[in-house]
Formats: sequence, structure tokens, C-alpha cells
Amino acid sequence: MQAQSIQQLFARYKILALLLAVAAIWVFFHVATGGDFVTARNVSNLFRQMAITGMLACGMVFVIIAGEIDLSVGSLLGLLGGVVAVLTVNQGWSTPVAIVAVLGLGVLIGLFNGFWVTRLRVPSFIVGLGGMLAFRGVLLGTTHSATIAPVPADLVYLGQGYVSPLWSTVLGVAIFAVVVALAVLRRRRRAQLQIRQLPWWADLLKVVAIGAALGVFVATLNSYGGIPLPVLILVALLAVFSYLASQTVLGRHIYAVGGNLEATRLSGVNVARVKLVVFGIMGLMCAFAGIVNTARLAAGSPSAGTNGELDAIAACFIGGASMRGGAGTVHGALIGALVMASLDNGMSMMDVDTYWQYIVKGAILVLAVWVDVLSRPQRD
Amino acid sequence: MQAQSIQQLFARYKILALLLAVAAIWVFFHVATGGDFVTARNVSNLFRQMAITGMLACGMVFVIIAGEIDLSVGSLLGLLGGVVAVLTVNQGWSTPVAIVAVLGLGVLIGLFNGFWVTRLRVPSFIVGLGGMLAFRGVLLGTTHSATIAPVPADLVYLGQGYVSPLWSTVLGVAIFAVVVALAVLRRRRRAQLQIRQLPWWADLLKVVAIGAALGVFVATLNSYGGIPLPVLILVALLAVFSYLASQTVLGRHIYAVGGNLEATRLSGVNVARVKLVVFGIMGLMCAFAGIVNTARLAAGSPSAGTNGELDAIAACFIGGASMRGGAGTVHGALIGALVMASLDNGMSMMDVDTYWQYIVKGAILVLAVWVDVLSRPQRD
Amino acid sequence: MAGESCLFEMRGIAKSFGGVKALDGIDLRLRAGECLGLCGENGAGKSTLMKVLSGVYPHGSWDGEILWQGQPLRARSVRDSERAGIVIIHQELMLVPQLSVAENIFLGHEITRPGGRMDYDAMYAKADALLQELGLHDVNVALPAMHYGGGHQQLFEIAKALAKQAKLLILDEPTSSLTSSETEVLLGIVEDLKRRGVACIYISHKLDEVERVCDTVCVIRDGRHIATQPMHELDVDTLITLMVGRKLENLYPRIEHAIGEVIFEARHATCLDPVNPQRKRVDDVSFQLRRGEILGIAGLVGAGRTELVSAIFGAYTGKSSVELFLEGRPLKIRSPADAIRAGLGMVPEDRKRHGIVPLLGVGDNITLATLDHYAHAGHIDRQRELVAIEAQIAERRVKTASPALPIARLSGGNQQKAVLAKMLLARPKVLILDEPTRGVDVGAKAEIYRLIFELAAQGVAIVLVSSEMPEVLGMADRVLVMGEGRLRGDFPNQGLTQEQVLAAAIDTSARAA
Amino acid sequence: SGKASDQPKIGFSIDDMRLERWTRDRDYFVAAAEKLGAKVYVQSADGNEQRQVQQLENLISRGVNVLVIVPFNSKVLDNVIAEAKRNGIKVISYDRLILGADVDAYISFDNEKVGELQAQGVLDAVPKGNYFLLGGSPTDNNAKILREGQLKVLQPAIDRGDVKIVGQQWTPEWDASKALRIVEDALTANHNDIQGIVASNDATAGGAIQALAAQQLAGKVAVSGQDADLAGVRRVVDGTQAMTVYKPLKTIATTAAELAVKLAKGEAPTYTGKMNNGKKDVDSVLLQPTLLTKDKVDDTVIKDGFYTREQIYGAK
Ligand SMILES: Nc1ncnc2c1ncn2[C@@H]1O[C@H](COP(=O)(O)OP(=O)(O)OP(=O)(O)O)[C@@H](O)[C@H]1O
Ligand SMILES: Nc1ncnc2c1ncn2[C@@H]1O[C@H](COP(=O)(O)OP(=O)(O)OP(=O)(O)O)[C@@H](O)[C@H]1O
Ligand SMILES: [Mg+2]
Ligand SMILES: [Mg+2]
Repeated sequence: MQAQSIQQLFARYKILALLLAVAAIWVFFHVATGGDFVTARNVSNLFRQMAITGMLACGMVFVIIAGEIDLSVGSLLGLLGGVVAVLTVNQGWSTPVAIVAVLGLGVLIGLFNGFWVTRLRVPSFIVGLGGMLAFRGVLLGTTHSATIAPVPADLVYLGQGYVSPLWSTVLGVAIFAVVVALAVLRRRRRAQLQIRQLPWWADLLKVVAIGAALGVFVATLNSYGGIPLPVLILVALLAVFSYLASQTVLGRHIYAVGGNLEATRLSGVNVARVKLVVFGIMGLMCAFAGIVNTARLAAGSPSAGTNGELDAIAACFIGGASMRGGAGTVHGALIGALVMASLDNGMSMMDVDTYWQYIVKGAILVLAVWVDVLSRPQRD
Repeated sequence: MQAQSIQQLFARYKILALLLAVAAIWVFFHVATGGDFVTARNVSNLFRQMAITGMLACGMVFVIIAGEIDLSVGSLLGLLGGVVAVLTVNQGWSTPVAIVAVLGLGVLIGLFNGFWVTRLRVPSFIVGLGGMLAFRGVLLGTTHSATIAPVPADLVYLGQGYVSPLWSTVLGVAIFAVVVALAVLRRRRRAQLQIRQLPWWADLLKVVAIGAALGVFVATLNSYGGIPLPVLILVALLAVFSYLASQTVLGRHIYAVGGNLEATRLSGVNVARVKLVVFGIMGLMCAFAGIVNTARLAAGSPSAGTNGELDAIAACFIGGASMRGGAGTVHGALIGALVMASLDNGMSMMDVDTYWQYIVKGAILVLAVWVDVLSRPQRD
Repeated sequence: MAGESCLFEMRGIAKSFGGVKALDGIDLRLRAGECLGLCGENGAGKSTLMKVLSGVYPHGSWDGEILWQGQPLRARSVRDSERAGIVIIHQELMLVPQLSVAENIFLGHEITRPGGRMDYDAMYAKADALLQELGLHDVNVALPAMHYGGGHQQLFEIAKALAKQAKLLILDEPTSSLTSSETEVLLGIVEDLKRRGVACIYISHKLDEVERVCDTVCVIRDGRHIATQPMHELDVDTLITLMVGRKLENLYPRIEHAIGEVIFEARHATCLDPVNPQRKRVDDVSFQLRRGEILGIAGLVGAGRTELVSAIFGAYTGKSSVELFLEGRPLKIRSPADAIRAGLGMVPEDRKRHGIVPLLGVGDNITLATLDHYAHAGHIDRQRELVAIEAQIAERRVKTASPALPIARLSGGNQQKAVLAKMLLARPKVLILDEPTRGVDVGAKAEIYRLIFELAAQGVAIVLVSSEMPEVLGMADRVLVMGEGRLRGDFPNQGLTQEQVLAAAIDTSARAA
Repeated sequence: SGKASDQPKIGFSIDDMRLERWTRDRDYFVAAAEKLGAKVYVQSADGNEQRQVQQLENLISRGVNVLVIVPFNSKVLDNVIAEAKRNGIKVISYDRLILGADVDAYISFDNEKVGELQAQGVLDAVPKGNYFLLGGSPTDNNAKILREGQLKVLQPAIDRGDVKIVGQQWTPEWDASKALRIVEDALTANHNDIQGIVASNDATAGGAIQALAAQQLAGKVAVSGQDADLAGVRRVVDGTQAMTVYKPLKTIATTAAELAVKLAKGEAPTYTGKMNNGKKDVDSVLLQPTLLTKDKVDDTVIKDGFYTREQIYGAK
């Protein structure tokens, strides 16, 4: 009886199991590193370190929901990061112009990938694999395999800068205000239309929980300089993409396409266009990630992003996306990215041998997903 | 009209489009290298070079047909190759004993992977990713990151030796005899049971075509020392696995599981066991590939097999396997492996810049699959 | 009666899915050679009960007990129950599309030679024989099952079940995609099995079939047992009353509707087989449709009706050509999106493959085709959408715990209602219904029929493709008959009889003006 | 903090401990530093610059006093070193010079010098003939530096017409199997007319030599290497590999450890020179790598205890 209702709770809020897994990992590392892990400074580090994988995961989760996969993102990140370095360093473009150009280029390349998948019907796995090689090749060719450095200071700031604690606080309060406003508006609208509502205390609980999480988050980061800029970008992306996924026509169509392509087509949805847009978004995210990566390294490096696709895909799967398409969430993917980053960060802080790191990371990856699987109903 | 019947021919013999792609690639390289590509020596090299990817692809194609994927094979190849080196060099085991032990170990590890996928329901992508890390870690741990060399001569022979031209010829004739006998037997059996048959000339044509291909193959290799042992192993695996896939209950169940898991389960097939066996076979193939790789290098290297999984998976997809499971063939996967090996071989013979190699390889990969897609009926 | 003649007995079976009770203490017993009809509305729990019996839901995942020939049966998988002699034909098609017909028929029970080798020759021969027995003569059993349409596939399923030596055969809506002649063959086989001492459980929403082959009828409603009675003490009307809980006056509640001018026309529709382009699946079919008219399309399985309508809707997978005119203007339709935009709507035949997006919620499925109506600049007004969804769920009486429940969890009939609701929201001028009442219970059927009449009265032109002859004759104003891809007849439905339609479908020479 | 001087904390960030060579550096370094009373945290970036940056951040947040860095990519550490400096941490560049950053000290065997030795070794063995350049990983910066060193030595010979470069390839991931394949193809393309292979490390050299062995050319074609891997040294002894580059790791590691401890305690270490890294002249300690040929094995690796005689010559 008891066990069942707990399982129901997990089934309803799938993210709970995952958060538990994260908590377990954190506690483990905190103990293992003798209390160095959950400190303001390291948490700030951790979030900054997850930002790049997180950006990729934001795009990848849509690709996976739509029933496809994209293996080229690691190389594309490298390429776009390289291009922004070449433009600013070698061509002397101003940083904002270069960034806009690279974002545009990212979208174009993403659409190009999507074109092969949707119009020419080449399986996305192959398109991704081809892109993985070709983009890396273009990167090596354009940079002559050399690291391009140093990039301008304003670009570096994007990767290393902080939002000052004051502004961070303001931002946190603003977000909380929006959350409250949305909740109130929804309740009012539902009352108007006479739709069943959750009891008011449930909504209140939700708002309070979000507020508390937000408060702890901002306070922690503030005690170490404020919110790092890459983390701010990531939070903004989370908001935009969650909105996209749950509140827009496009988002709904993405889920439908992945759930049953034929039925969606027969419902009058232009499925090819939906997939194309998804690949375009993926390209855009690669551009974001590439720019931030170059900013973090203060250089465009020919090996940047190697294996980045694996981390991003793993993050999505950890976050509950399904290989068969049709299921997955943006916040799940980001928590997945957090798991990956926590593992890397924690293990490197524990000072264990490289080979142990490999073994433990592999094992925990599988175990974390297993915990998630366990919490789901028997068969779906 | 004309165009249509050609398309039908391709639809019926899907492998034709692929063979054409291979032929195009070969002709291109032959011209580009000034006639050095299609020489007995290089063809012998080429087949030897494709052997390892080919072995992995043999196992991988079953995994993909069953609707799963295994990313751990590159690391597992490295691990098992390392173990055979450690056993023979450091522990002084005799080569045959070490080989048997490693083959057994491969099956066990494969089954272990399968156990996570089937019993504990962790998605194979994650299990593979975990294994990829963990197995590499174990390899680095057991070898202390050192290359283990030199391995005994009889082990090296397995990678570098040849079957003498005489024996090669005998073998070729024997295979041809078997093919003829099977064709005759089938015709007789069908006549007995009064089942519709192909016209006799069609069967004859088939046999003659196989004979010719076999003749050219053996003659070419004989003019350069005979059949290389890894190639012989690969041919044997092709025979065994093709038989397995098309003629045995297990093989058909693998297709069924990938085609419609639920229907297969409800037909009383133990789907978990089928998948388990598939992963076991994959482990065995990793052992084969690992042993041959160590034999070829005459050393167990801690970085052996890096990215091997991508080559193997690409080979399967080039060979017509479907990401959704249920479709694919062993010979297709091997031709896919041949495509990959031809690209590597041809470009390195042309001595083109690395970055061009990346770009061309990526592009041709996509184009080859596109040709294959084009030759298929509109939508499936 | 219990004694040794009782083949099996189910006692107090209860099963729930995440808090929702699907079965609530059902008792059932059956003797060898007896045929039990299991009746109930959509979502009553019939399929669930049968899945419990056949081991799909393993022992332990439900309460109660099953006695098989006096012994408790604790099947942990389908294999266990098959070993005992229980064979089930599922409501949903359960074929592996890539495997050959013969391989599908023998899946899990392959005929082998020593060493696990497939004995293809034997399997082909036996599969051929089985299909002949079912009246299928033109099937190449070595071809992949996906080459054949829904009707054929249903027959393959039946052949698959017959290939096993059953002591109890469960048929869960086996005739939902069969035509009357094929149904005849099947019912004959069931009667034959009964004579040989095989017990059968027969689930169908076609009550005349139940009346014909069943000795006993068991009615369940909302997972509870309502009544078990010998068939000869019942008639169809009482049965309906037991099922629905109220009296059903008229199955075809005809509403007079004015038939207006021609608004839609299809000319020279031709579809080529995607695999073998030499073969035409639809061969030069033309027809006209008037405002407010209900046009029935009848034909045997494989007549090409589905191909015809999917070509019109821009959804045919192979090459096709057709000239379309709506309200006098030519239409250019290259995809279903074009069709819907132009004012066409279609409820596809294969619900599972073409109708539902299984993981999406019921509500999301209902609004999938019309999301734009609830959106400004891509932003969905969820509240407004929810209002529309709730309205459709109520009107169509979709039985669901919540609009957010994944639609795959609904019973077959309720899924069908949701798919219908999806197309209705698009407010089409021409509505194509391909087997719209497949797997729908009588009560719901009557509702769908009433709805069709209402739509016609509002001026919507309706194409009704159906394999159920009474349905076509009961509903249509005009009946097209197709055979082998060609139009074989065009009859006004006045005094039209089943025989006339059937004759046209089979006979090449009967061609009306 | 005051305690730092008694027990300094040293962060040692290594680019890739999946390679045998660096596990040895680590062992020697840790042993030497602990003897001097320091505590060492070791990190391996596994050949990934992003990972290295993250690990350096982690080390900084754990409050080390000195960072000893083996950069995977010398140009990308500017940001993180600036952060280290802000936290008052001393930075030592180990084995490879970190460019464009505020580094306190540099200790190394010169990588370019290693490339020169490799080319010299092959030139000594076969002064004239067709050469094939087998580079390291195309995405690895060090592979490029090695190639530059090699070309510095080869260029005069090429200009004289003594040496002809018949091909040059890079080996993804420094993978021996890929090196094997590349050399097989090169031999085919040149009809075995190759006299020297300038390989950039012992792993790729091993692959190359296997390709030669298949053509009965092992020992006839001069192959270079680097790192003095056990397998490599054995090949040198067998005569199939012309040379490898031996870097007395114990010396560099021990010296580096002493340097680190001194910097941590605020003492002034002794340097042998200065190197410009594009930002400043960095105080440097430069050690000489040794060209290891067959006849020098006893005097170097065995004498230094790098390997035992049994390990190299077998337990006969
Ligand atoms: N896997 C499942 N998860 C949740 N609910 C389910 C599941 N399967 C069935 N149900 C619910 O159980 C009830 C009974 O379903 P069942 O399929 O047995 O109905 P049925 O009598 O066969 O109806 P139909 O005539 O439409 O086939 C329905 O309300 C359905 O929604
Ligand atoms: N994808 C396909 N590939 C090849 N043949 C197909 C395919 N789909 C259907 N067919 C064949 O097309 C013919 C017509 O199909 P279908 O049975 O759907 O027609 P129908 O007239 O709509 O009959 P039904 O009463 O089953 O709806 C059949 O002979 C079937 O075998
Ligand atoms: Mg049912
Ligand atoms: Mg049909």
C-alpha cells in the first residue's frame, strides 16, 4: 500500500527519482571529498561546467523527442567555436557581429543537416556521423589545426563573467514574481472557464517550492560572485525551451512527430518542416555552446567539443528521453547534464586514478538511469 | 518504363545499389592513385584492414536488427585484446588457451551488458555508454596504461598470416561445391513438395555468379600470398551468421523482436532471452576482433579500438540496417565495412591532407547511404 | 455442471491500472466444446479479462484465481498458458511487418529441422493450407506481412491461432476488419472447432455473430459481471439492454437530410502498388459527391477502397494520381495537410498506425489536427484548448480517467471515438470515414451513426468506407461497389439488398450505369 | 594561509594519463613531493582541453598553493591561470610551455627538440632515401610541435635532395591500429620504396613496424619513436626500431617537485634560463632529452632504473 503510493508519486513526478539520484551523488561526493563538494564555490563551478553540455542537451532533447539523433553536435560545436575565434581574432570582426554571424551559421548548418534527413531521407544517424567527420575536417582546414588565441576580452567575459550579486537577486525576485503571476492568472482563467483546478494549497506548495529552490540557488551563487554568465544563458534557454515544449504548437508537434509520425502526418501536420525546425534549433544550440566554449577557453581549439555529442545524448537519456522518440523533457535533459557534470567534477575532486574514474563514471551512469527506470511502472 | 524496371531490380536486390557504390568508390580511387588501388596487394590489404570492423559489424548488425545499440564495443575490443596480451605476455599462458579464455570472457561480458538491458530495463544506449567508459577504465587499470608487447609469434600469425594459395584454392572449390549442392538439394526438395520454383536458368545464373565472384576473390588474393587469416575468419563468420540470420529460429526471432517486440512477446517468444543471446554474440565478436587486433599489432595497446563502435555502427547502417530495428543483413553490414575501409585506404594512399580525409569520408558516407535510400520504394 | 466437464473457471478476477479498476471480481466458467460470447461496451474490460486468462498479464499482477481442468493455473507468460492450451487472437493486430506471412503464422512455434533450422518448405506448405482453409487463395506466404492490407493481416492472425493446437481459443473481435463472406468462413471454422471439442470465447460488437455461434453469453460492464445466460434465452435486443444498461431504440437513427448540389468530385483516381508498380491497386475510379450526401463504399477485402480514399486525402504511400474538384474548383493535394486545409477530413482505417499518437494524452490527440485554432502566434491557449477537449470528450462519450491520460491506455473503441473527435474539430466539408465503427460497441455505434446523419444534415458530404454490409445499407444514400481496384457499381440505396452489392463486388460483368 | 608553508598543497594537472609515460611522471613527482612534505592532488584530463580547464578550476577551489600543469593545449589556459593568480596560486608549466599566460616557471624537455631528435635518428640510420612522416593525433597540438621540430632537421636534407618526403599523415588518437593501416597503405602506394618513417611516438611506431614486418621490411626501414615505452625499447634492442627518445622522467619530475615546493614556501629556486611565452619571459629549467639507440640502452634506461635488464632482454 505504502510502497504503491510512493511509486505513484514517482510515476507522477518522474523528475523526483532523478533529483534523488542527483542528491545521492552529491552526498556521496561531499562525504568522499571531505566536505569540499557542496560549497558555494564548487557549486558555482559545477553549474558553469555543465553549461555547455546543457546547451547541447537542450537542443538534443528535441531531436530525440522527434525520433531522430544528431551525432554531429560535438564537431559542430568545435567548428562554430572555431569560426567565432577566426572571425574575431584573424578577421578582426567585432564580437557582437561575429556572434550574430555564428548563430546564423549554426542555424543554417542545422537546417542543412535537417534537409538531408527530411527531404533526402538519409537516416539521421548517418547524417550525424557524416557531419561529425566533415565538420571536424572543415574546422581543421580553416584553423590549419592550430589553436586560435587570444580572443577579445568581451567574448571571454561571456564565458567567465558573473552577473553581480545585486542583479542576480533582482533577477531571482523577478523570476519568482513571474511564476506567482502565472499561477494566479491560470487559476483565475480556469475559474472563469469553469475547468477543474488543483486545490489552492497544491498550487501554493508548488510556488513555494519553486521560490525556495530559486532562493537557495541565487543565494549560493551570490556567495561566490553571482550567477556566472553561461549559467544565466542556460537558465534562459531552459525557460524558453520549456515554454516551447509545453505551450506552443511547434512543441506539441515535435512530441507528436516522435510519437507516431504517420498519424501526425495524417492529422495535417507538415512533419518534414517540424523536423527541419528541430535540426535548425539544434544547430543554434551548437552555436551557443561553441561560442561559450571558445569564451571559456579564450581560444578556438581544433579539438574542441570532441565527444560532446555523447555527453549531450547521455544527458537526454538520463533525463528520461526515450530512444523511440515521443518522450522527454528539457528540464530532465538539464538534470541529466547536471548528473554528468557532477560525476566529472566529483571524481576529479576525489583524486582517484584515471582508470577508476572511467569505471566509476560508467557504473554510476548506468545506475542513475536504472534508479529512474525502477521508479517507472512495470511496463509501458 | 525502363527506369521503373531498373528500380524494381534494385528494390529486389538491395545489395546491388551498395555494390555499385563500392564499385564507384573503387574506380575513383583507382584513377586517383594512378592505378595503385585495385592491385592484388592492395585488395589483400584492404580486406585485411576491414576484417576488424567487419567482425564488429557482424555482431552489431544483430544488435541493431533486434532494435538495440551497443556503444561499448570499441572499448570492449580494446579490453579483450589487452587481456589476451596480458595473458600471453605477462602470465605466460599458451596462445590457444588464452584465446579460448578471452572468447569465453567476451561472451560473459556481452551477456552482462544484455542482462542490464533486458532484465534491468536500462536503455541499451546508456548501458553501452557506461560500458564504453568502464571497459576502457578496466583496460587502463589492468595494463597500467602500458602497451603490452611483444606477443607470441603464433598469436601474431593469426593477424598477419596467410592461408597458402593451394589451400585457398581448395577452400574456394569446396565452398563452391557446397553452394552447388545446396542449390540442387533445394530444387529437389521443392519439386518433391510441389512448391513453386524459380526457373532453372535463374538458379544456374545465381550459382555461376557466386562461382565467378568466388573465383576472382580467391585468384586475386592468391596472387598476393593467399587468403589472409583475418579475412578467412571473416568469411567464415559471414557464412555462419548469414545462416544464423536466415535459416534458424534464433535468427528469425531476432528479426521479429526488432520488428514488433510486443507481438513477438505475445507469440510466446522469450524476447528477453533473444536479446540476451544477441548481446552475448556481440561480446563474442568483440573478443574475435580484439584478438585479431592484438595479433595485427603484435601488442596489446591501451587505446586499441577507440571509436571502433562508430565504424561498426556506420557499416551496419550503410549496409541497410534500420534504426528502428527489424531490418538489416550480415552481408550488407560487411559491405558497409568494406566501404568504410575503402575510404580510409584510398585516401591514405592518395596522401591527402587529414582535414580533407575527414570531409570526404563524411560526405561519401552520407552519399553512399543516400544512393541506397534512392533505390528504395518511395516510403516504407 | 461444475464437475469434470468444466474446462476452466475464473474466480473473482480483479485488476487495476494505477488505481483505476478495470476488472472487479469477475467469475467465468466454460466447458469443452462450448462457445461463450463475451459482451460489453467499449472499455468494459473484455480484452483485459482475456489478457489475464492468456497470461499476457502474468500471475500475480491481478487478484483472483484461475482453475484450468481443476488445477490452479499460474501462467507467468504467454508461453505458459499456450502450453496449457489457451490460444488468443488479440484485438489489435500482432504481426511483425518485416517477417514473411508464413514466419508470422509460425512465430514462436516454428517447424524446425534438427539444429534449430527453419523448415521453410514445410511451413510454407502448411501456411498455404491454412490460408486456403480461410478462403485466401492469392497470398504469397513468403512475402513480408506488411505487403498485405488490414483484412488480410487479420486472417493471418487467425491462421496463426489455428496453427496452434488449442483447447481454448479466444477470439477478441476477430471480424472487425473482415467482410461478411470472410466472417462466414470464420464462423464456420468456429462451429467446426466446437464440434471437435475446442472451447471458444468470442468477443465481438457484432451481436448477430454472437447470436449465431455462441451457446452462452456473459455480459460485463465497467469491469463488473452483469449476467451470464444461455443464448437461446436471449435475443439481440435484450443483450443490448444488458450491455448498455438502457434500451436502444434504433441502431440507424435516420435523420432526414437534404441532398444538395455536387460539391466534390474525384476523377480518374489511380494508385500504383508501391512495391510492384506494374500492378494497379486502384484503377481509374471516378465519382461525385453531393452536399449532405452519405456515400457508402463497399467491397471485399483488398478491393482498394482504403487506397482510393487515402489517395484522395494525399496520404497514399505509393505513386497515385487523381483529379479533385471541391465546389467546382480544382484541388491540388499533395499531403494530408493540403487536404485538411482545403476542407477534407479523414478517419483512417488503421487506428493504431495512422490514428493515434500513443504517448500523447487523449486531449492532445483530439486537438492535434486543429492546434492552430487555439493558438496565437504559435502560443497555445491551454485553457481554451482544454474547454474544447472536455466538450468533445463529453459529447463523444470518450471513457477516460483524464484528458491527460496517454491515449494508448484507452480501450480500442474509446480511442476510435477520440480519433473521430479530432477530425470533427477540423469542421471538414467532406468527411471520409474508413471503417469508422471498427471495434466500437453498439451503443457508441448508434451514437456515431447519429452523428453522421447530423453532419449530413448540416451539409457535410460524407464518404463511408465500410466492410459491414448492414452498416452501408443502413446509412448510405448511395453505394459504390469496388472490386479489384475498379469501380464495379454505383447504386442509389433504395431497396438495395446485400445480395446485389455482393454480386457486384464479385462479378466483373455487373456494372451499373 | 599560514599552514601552507609547512604542508604545501600541489595540484598536478596532467593532460593524458591514459598514456604510460605520464603515469610514470606522476609516480616520480608524487614520491618526490611527499618526501618534501607536500600533498599532491593529481588530475588527468584524458586529452580534452575542456576537461583540463574544469579540473584546474576544481583544483583552485580546493585551495592548492601551486599548480603544476602539463597542458594538453598550451593556448587555452589563459582564463583559468588568471583565476589561479587571483587566488595567489603559483603556476608551473610542466613539459610544455603554456602560451600567453602568466606562468611562474617552466620545466621541460623541449618538445621541438624531441622532434629534432626523431628526425636526426632516422637521418643517422638512413641518410638518403624516401621518408614517410607519421604524425600524431591531428587534433593534438603537440603533434604539430613535434612535426615542426622534425621538419627543422629534415629541411636541409630535403633541399639537398637527399631526402624525399613521399607522404605525411596524422594518426587519429595516436592509435596504433590506425598507424598500422596508414603505413600499410603508404607502402602499397609507394611500392615499398620507403627507407625511413619518422613516427612521433612509440605507440604509432609499433603499428608502423607491424606493417613493415608484413612486408619483411622490419629492421630494414628506419623508424623513430618517443617516450621509451617498454615495447619501444624492446624493439630498439631487437633492431626493428631505429631509435626512441628517452626523457629521464625521474629527473624532470623530481626537479619539478622541488621547484613547486620552493615556490609554495616563497623560496627562490634556481633556473637555467628564460623562455618567452608570448606574454612574458618565463623562468625556465630546461632538461635535455636523450636520443636512445640500441647501444645506449644499458647506459640510460637500465642505469637509471627506468627498466630492469630482465624487462628489456627477457628473463633469460
Ligand atoms: N495498460 C493500461 N493502462 C491503464 N488503463 C488501461 C490499460 N489497459 C486497459 N485499461 C483500461 O481498462 C479498461 C478496460 O479496457 P479493455 O481494453 O479491457 O476494454 P474492452 O472491453 O476490451 O473494450 P473495447 O470493446 O473497446 O475493446 C478501460 O477503461 C481502459 O482504459
Ligand atoms: N503497404 C502495402 N504494400 C503492398 N500491398 C498492400 C499494402 N497495403 C495494402 N496492400 C494490398 O492492397 C490491397 C488492398 O488493401 P486493403 O485490404 O487495405 O483494401 P480495402 O479495400 O481497403 O480493404 P479493407 O476492407 O481491408 O479495408 C490488398 O490486396 C492488400 O494486400
Ligand atoms: Mg477490447
Ligand atoms: Mg480498407
